[in-house]
Amino acid sequence: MSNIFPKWTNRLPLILLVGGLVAGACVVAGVTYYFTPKYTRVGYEPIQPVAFSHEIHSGQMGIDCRYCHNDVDKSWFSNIPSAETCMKCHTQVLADDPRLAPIRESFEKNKPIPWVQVHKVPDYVYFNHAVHVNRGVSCVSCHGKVNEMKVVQHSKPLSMAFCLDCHRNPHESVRPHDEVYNLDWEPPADWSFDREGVELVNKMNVRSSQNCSACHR
Amino acid sequence: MSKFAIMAEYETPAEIMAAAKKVHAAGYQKWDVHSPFPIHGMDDAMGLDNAKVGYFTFFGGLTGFTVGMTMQWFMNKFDYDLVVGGKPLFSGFFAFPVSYELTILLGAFGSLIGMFVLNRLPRHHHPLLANERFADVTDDKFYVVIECEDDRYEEQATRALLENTHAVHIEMVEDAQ
Amino acid sequence: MSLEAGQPVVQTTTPKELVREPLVLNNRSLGWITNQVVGIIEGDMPKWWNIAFVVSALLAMMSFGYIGYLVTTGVGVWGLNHPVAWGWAIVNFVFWIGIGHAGTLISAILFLLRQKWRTSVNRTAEAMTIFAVVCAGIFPGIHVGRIWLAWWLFPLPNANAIWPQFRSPLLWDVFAVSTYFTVSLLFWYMGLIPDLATIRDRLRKNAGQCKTGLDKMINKLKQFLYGLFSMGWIGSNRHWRNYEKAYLLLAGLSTPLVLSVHSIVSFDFAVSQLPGWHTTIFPPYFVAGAVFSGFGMVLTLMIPMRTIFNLEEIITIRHLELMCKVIMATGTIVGYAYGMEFFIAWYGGNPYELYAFKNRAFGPYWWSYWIMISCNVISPQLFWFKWCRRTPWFIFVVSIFVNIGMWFERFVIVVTSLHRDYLPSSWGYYSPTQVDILTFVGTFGLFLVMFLLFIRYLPTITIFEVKAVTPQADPHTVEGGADKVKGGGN
Amino acid sequence: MKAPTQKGQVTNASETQYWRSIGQSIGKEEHPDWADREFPEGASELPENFSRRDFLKLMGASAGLAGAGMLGVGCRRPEEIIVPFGSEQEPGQDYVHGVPMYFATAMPTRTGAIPLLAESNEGRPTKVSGNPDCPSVEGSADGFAYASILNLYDPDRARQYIKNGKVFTKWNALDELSKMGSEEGKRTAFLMPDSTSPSRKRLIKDIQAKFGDRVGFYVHEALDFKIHQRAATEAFGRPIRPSWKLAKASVVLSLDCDFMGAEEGSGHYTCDFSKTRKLAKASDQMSRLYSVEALLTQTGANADHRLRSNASQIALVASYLARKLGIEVPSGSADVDTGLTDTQTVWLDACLKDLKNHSGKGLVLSGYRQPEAVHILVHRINDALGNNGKTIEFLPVESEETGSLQDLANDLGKFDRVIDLGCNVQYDGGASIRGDAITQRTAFRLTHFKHDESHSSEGITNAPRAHYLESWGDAFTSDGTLVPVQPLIAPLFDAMSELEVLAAFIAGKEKRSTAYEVVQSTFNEIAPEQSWERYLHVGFLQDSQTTPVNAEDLKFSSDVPLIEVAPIKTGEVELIFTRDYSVDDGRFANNGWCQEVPDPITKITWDNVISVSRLTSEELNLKHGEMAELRLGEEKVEAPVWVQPGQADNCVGLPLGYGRTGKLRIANFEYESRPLINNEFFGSEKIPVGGFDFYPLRSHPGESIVRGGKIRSTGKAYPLSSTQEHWSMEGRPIIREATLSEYRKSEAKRASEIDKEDYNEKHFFPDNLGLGSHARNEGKIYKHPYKANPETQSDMHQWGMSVDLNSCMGCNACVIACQSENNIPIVGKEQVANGREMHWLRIDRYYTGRDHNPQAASDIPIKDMGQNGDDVQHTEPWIDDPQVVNMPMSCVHCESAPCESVCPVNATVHDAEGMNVMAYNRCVGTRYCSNNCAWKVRRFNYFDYNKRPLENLYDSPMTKPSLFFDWLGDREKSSKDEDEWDLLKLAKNPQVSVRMRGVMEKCDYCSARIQNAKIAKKVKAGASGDVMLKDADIKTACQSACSADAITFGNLLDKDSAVVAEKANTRTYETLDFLDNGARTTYLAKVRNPNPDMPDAYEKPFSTKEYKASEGHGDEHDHHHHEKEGDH
Repeated sequence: MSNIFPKWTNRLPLILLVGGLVAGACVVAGVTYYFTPKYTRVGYEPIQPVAFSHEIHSGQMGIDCRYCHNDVDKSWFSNIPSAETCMKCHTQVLADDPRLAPIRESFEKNKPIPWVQVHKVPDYVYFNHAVHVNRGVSCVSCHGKVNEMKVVQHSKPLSMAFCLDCHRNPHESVRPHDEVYNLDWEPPADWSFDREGVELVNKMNVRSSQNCSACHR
Repeated sequence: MSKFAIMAEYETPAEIMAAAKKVHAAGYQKWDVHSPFPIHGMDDAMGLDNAKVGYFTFFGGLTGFTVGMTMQWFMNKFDYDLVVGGKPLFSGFFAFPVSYELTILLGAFGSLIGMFVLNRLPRHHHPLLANERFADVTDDKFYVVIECEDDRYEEQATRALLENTHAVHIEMVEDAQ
Repeated sequence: MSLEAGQPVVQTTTPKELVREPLVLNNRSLGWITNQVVGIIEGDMPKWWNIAFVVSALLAMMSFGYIGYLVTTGVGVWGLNHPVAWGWAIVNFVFWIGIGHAGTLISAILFLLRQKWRTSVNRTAEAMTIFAVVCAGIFPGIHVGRIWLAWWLFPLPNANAIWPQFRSPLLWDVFAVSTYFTVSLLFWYMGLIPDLATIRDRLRKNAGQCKTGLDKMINKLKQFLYGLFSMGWIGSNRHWRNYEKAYLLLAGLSTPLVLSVHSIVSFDFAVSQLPGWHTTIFPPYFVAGAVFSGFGMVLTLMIPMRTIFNLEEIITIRHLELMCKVIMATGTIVGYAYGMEFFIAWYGGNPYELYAFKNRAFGPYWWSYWIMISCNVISPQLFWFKWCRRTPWFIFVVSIFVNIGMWFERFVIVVTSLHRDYLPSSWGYYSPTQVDILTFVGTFGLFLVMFLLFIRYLPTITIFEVKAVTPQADPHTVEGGADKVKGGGN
Repeated sequence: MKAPTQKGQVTNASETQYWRSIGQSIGKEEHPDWADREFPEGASELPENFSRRDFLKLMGASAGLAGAGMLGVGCRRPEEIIVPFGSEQEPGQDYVHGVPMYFATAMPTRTGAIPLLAESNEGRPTKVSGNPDCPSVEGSADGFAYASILNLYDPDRARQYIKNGKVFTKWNALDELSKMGSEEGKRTAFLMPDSTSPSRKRLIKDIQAKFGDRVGFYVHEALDFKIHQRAATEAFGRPIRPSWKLAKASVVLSLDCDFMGAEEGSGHYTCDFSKTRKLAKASDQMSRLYSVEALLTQTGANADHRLRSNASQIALVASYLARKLGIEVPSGSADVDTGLTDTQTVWLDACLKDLKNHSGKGLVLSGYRQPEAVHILVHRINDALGNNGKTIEFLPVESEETGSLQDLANDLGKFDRVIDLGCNVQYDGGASIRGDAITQRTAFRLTHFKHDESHSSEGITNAPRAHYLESWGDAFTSDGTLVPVQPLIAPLFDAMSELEVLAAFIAGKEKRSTAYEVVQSTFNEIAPEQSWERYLHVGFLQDSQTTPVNAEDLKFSSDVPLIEVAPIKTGEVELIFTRDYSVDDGRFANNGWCQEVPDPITKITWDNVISVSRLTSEELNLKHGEMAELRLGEEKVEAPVWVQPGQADNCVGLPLGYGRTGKLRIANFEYESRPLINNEFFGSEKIPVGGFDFYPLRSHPGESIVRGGKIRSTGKAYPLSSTQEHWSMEGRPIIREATLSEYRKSEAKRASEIDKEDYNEKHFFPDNLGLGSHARNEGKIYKHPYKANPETQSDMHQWGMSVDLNSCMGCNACVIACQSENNIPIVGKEQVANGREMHWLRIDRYYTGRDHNPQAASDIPIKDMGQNGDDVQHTEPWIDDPQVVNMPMSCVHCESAPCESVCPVNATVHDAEGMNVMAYNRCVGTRYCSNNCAWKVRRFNYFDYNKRPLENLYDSPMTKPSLFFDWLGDREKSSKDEDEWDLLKLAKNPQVSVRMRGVMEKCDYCSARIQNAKIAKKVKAGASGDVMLKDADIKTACQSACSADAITFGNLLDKDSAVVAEKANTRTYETLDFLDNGARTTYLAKVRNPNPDMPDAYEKPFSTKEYKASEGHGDEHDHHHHEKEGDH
């Protein structure tokens, strides 16, 4: 008759404890990372049918966001420009560039270009572009510095926590009304969220709500 | 193969109780009584003081209650203060049931863990578990085991001490590594 | 005591006590107890076990099949509608949770009250508790509309930055039921440790008798498993000391727990504003009802078990009789609560409330109310008669009635209150569908599967505790060897 | 670079008129045939499937369907292709994707039109509501108008041009019509539904002028609303039609005239009538309504005094009144003295006295079901009472040169072919004409339903009939205002309108004019001076109402007609055919919203029934809810019997429009009742849906009252789905009411009281069962968080609603408007039977009984009324002459909402503006909130109602594995038929989430509208701080749908808002206020205006008495109490 458990098994509790702690930490870290919008969207950078560079158009040439996304201040939806908009310039500039062939085709045949959507909130979220850009929230707050992107990239998580962060502290996100489309705007040196930010919020009567009804209906 | 302890077997609780008193009186420290069920009065006989499990239970329970209350305050009042049913954002009343349950839950874990920690269990490998005769400890036999590592242990004297009790059998337990 | 008259060795100078029936009959030895209990596990299971297992497993599978249908289709496959948004699922949940209460009561409260007779029944009762809570736990899980999101009820951090709502009794339920399950499991497991060690040691002793290689392997495997879970228990008195303390503390914790669990379950109703639910009497009434139904179920299980496994000498008639008395007492409390509800409904002067109670007794669901009354209030009163308390088959029949009655009690509370509430325009009628009924039937299968496995693999009786209450375990008695030691045990 | 300016931004003009016309955007020269070319270029030439797909692609484009799938947590998504519009500025000039546009249009009806505003999202109409600017109807519309949008997306619509099984295009069809027109020697008859379209009239005239007697025009309607015009024309000998001015009448007697329900234009009548029932204060004047009728109609349900009488007896009532007024009624014609009982004559005498006292301010009305003779008599009665020209005006009409269906049947031999413009003669033609003769001659027809395509006989060209929202047209409203019918969408299946048919016919070999051209040139003819753009823009022609004929110029031309009424023979019943409140004459039968909306009286959905009175059911041994066989001559119909409170004895009510045949996914399908799932233990049964066809019992269209029916029970049970099974209010003060005199007395006393609030709580209407005295807001151990921290609550908006029960007539328009606005699914008959209807807003209807029955003279102990089960209530005598009360009920938005505190996941919480919000995407579906709601207004998605076919709700991947693979492939996929799904998606409001199964939902005060209004205001405010909403900025769907203006919604913090004024009315009360949940929706108590001289006068409404009885003190005690109070 012998002992069925070898001697090392007496260290089992310690091994289990340490192992369990390590495994638990890994699972928590994994879930936190892989199951949140940060992982699923941030950094998303699909290849678009036309290699349009915001860096050139918006950054270098300084075209205003609204030249192409002209409904952004009127609708919940920030429109993707049609080929017609592109062709306003590209009949003269790079008129025969092979890279623009899909645009020309779209323009001629009146067929839309299948752009790949980068930013998308779930369909039960009613985000409204117009009310944000008209009330001092800049594009950069949610989209990042698009004017520095060669290829558009998902740069903010756009999760509910992300939205709430701003809705709870609007004074940290609002900026003067005429700087909304200036993606490079930096608060002046004497700008303080608690002073100028709050002042702006009060002046505009900003009611950024953290109630469900603000975004879900 | 080294010697682990000397083991004496008894048939009734009264006999082992008497033996335990003797061993205790002899001043041994690393020794123990093994029985299929707890014997009433044995702690006194062995000169053991009160068990310390209660501290574990208390700290478990305290943690549970604190975690419960803090969690609910944080979630319903501090982090996202949604107005619900016109009731206060935080109140000890509605937070009580959950805190109460957590008190019990962690208290229970405390007790069990306390028992294991204080008993240095689990210890699956034990020289006694390899001993054939000792298998009856969970059935109907009673044992006094005096470890060789005890300061007062001296093979002959210890064996003599045990032989002086109502032991029906005395043997040396080996540690088989 | 049943000491043989011809043994005058110990002089009894204590005043004459009423003679109590012994807890283990016929003055059996410690080894006999071990043999008897572990023998059930060591021997082959009889044929009926296999049949019962297959039948139960099929029932359980049917239940899971219906749950699959429910999840893939929608809660609409149940009979629920707009006034009655909770139906059988909640009834079954409360029913099963209630069943569980007897186990904890026996193991914890009776332990604190030093009721030694509990030792023969507590293991089974605790097992029943755990299995019943497993069955109960299924229902709140599957009754939600979007089961795949049920994890939102747990306070887990998430990207939506939103938390559970702690004012809801349903959340209290989540904590109460999971705590109840966990603590019951811990308690049960802790009680099992010395007994698992017993089995382990017997396997060790029997290892030599194994003839074939397969037998040896099985023996090894069993040794390993039982050994693993017995945590290296060696019956050390230094261990027993902490063990007993921890056991006492767990009993002390389980007692408020068991009282709180059904109180919190009753809050699901009492905290609402529905006439018939909004009642302050609910917590004590639910706890009493739970104990009542739990003892009913304990008896339902134990009466056949003691006969089949020849445990009549351990689970004696006296045990049954004591449990019958508990049933009678709690049944009377429940009956009082029924009466009190009516009185308060009338005395409170709220016509909505009064209507709800009148509707229970005389409305479209009158039959359920009267089934409840006959089973819960009238049938336990039979236990005033000694014959009724001491006749196992009769107790068995009454215990079945108690189970039925208590199920109907929950049905009456849930359905009759909901189907006619404040605005008569939304009044309706609820009837279950086959999915409702067969899912519930299937949970009995699940319960039995677990119970049969328990009988098969674990000691159904707490061996060490039963031993401890025998005279042989007492160093001050003759059986304990007091006569062999000079000066008795002192 | 700055923002571009070349494109027209939001112009200032849009601030005052926020909807704009399509016509505005049409360059006059460039788009002459806009309607044909607008949607996708050249679509008309394509086979139907292709054009539809193309169209859907365009629609589904970038936005997709809001919330069609709520998959919850953020998982990795597939790459999605989004598609911008191919070119800018389409379809409207100021089109901004994502911003809804509004267009003024109108829904043509038989005798008028309902001017509407239609909302268009991404190019698809999603919602209509009454055009508030049009003076003729003041924004009122009926439930049919709100439901009509769903007819556009009817999955069973005809989709093809088909002849002899061959599919061809619209151009082929038009060519064929032109060929018919140019074919020499052939004679053509046109059969068409009624219409007021001047364009159609003009085309008909042109055709008649061109083709002479080679053409004939016949108008067919199953229900004869033209009778009002015919009778007036007959009575006065000139082409005129009556126009009732209910707003001016203070005493109204309705003789079987259901002007609040079944009469056409009821929306407007309700609007007018409700004006006379508003009580801002006790001293305000209030009209009194008498009703004599056989069936319990909505009008009768709202009457202050109601007399039951057989429908054919109404003629006797009219002659009795006429005689009393000194009008010579041909002697021997009506047996006035023996035909009416004493009770009836006493009632009529008192009523007549009241009418006489209000000469010039009274109004006697006769309903469309009554024969012409009764109408003529009523004109004389009104004349004798001095009402003509005051409360009733007569408008000249153009005489018509069209025949009836009967005429066509007679003339059929004269014609070579028939062109059917959308009549369904085979269904509703009546027994004598129903034959196939007309169908055999038919060469071309417009059909609404697809199934007609397949079972069409040889040689008929079938063309899909265009919906009014996809075709050009015009119409006159009831007061003669010209309104345009403007399409919002190109015809979905290239459907064709009747104007196009006529235009093609007349064109012959010449160039066809489009419907647009026809309508425009009609307009130019009628109003050459006016601007066509403005006409389309505002949706009506300003000041185009018909001038009424001067009353003094009216002379009776005909004699008083002979009226003959024999008593009903024992054992026989009188048949009364009636327009159904839900499906009209059947034109809305395949409309899910209409089928599922509960009948305002019976609360039955998806079926019609034979209604009988309690006594008749006892006498003839008919069982409530069991099938009976109804025979009339040769014809017989089987249908379930319904014992209807308040119905006259010896008659049966037969609502028309059900029992459709053919493959219709809504109007005619079966579902299987599975073992146990539908409460059947064994076996399964096919349960039919869609009711019973009573048309075969009619001999000819327009027939309404027939005698000699025989009815017997067949003993078969029939499952009916009713949304309200319990009739009585159980003496609970849920709907509180008083008589006008009670109200005035109480107000007078209140004025002299010091503690007014306390007095009001306790002394006016039934307080809440004595529970009102419970200390409210006192002794609480905690404060409401918004009271404790007022700064967390919005100091700008606090929403609230007030519902005036005195105005609500229970018409259901709000229910359908709500359904349309909020994407509420229909659940089908089976689910309604299980009590799972989804309407966020329902109308509760209770019957309250008097303690004695004046007609039966039997006493009923009050305490026994309605206290018994739902299965015996129809046998209790108190239901014979009940009072009816209606209450619109939806979420009342409690301050301390019981639903919120029981939700474990924070899915329903309060927002800072006082609303009880429901975040569907957070809901896990515990349903506890519903249990804890005292009003039971929460609705749970027991199944995936949006995505699953109604008859297959119980299918699971376990019973049908293909569903699993479908789900794997596309989680958004619906198991509905693809053609149905495509269309249903288009009807959804993109502003509101579509809820999935397992989710609770409820009224959210049109949260989407509020948010959009706030956003619009904020966008406009820009950098300024002017963001507070005013009444004009926000209206809920139900509020804008209510013709009676019973629903007021607004900001409680805005002192000028209407809701603040309404809530200040002393009639305001909260339902179940003793629960102290603090409802945001309050009600204004109902006030009845009985005439104390009437034999059935009552001091208090019956419900008050029931309430007192249930409280335990009888009526007498109460009397005593009152007298004593009076002595003080």
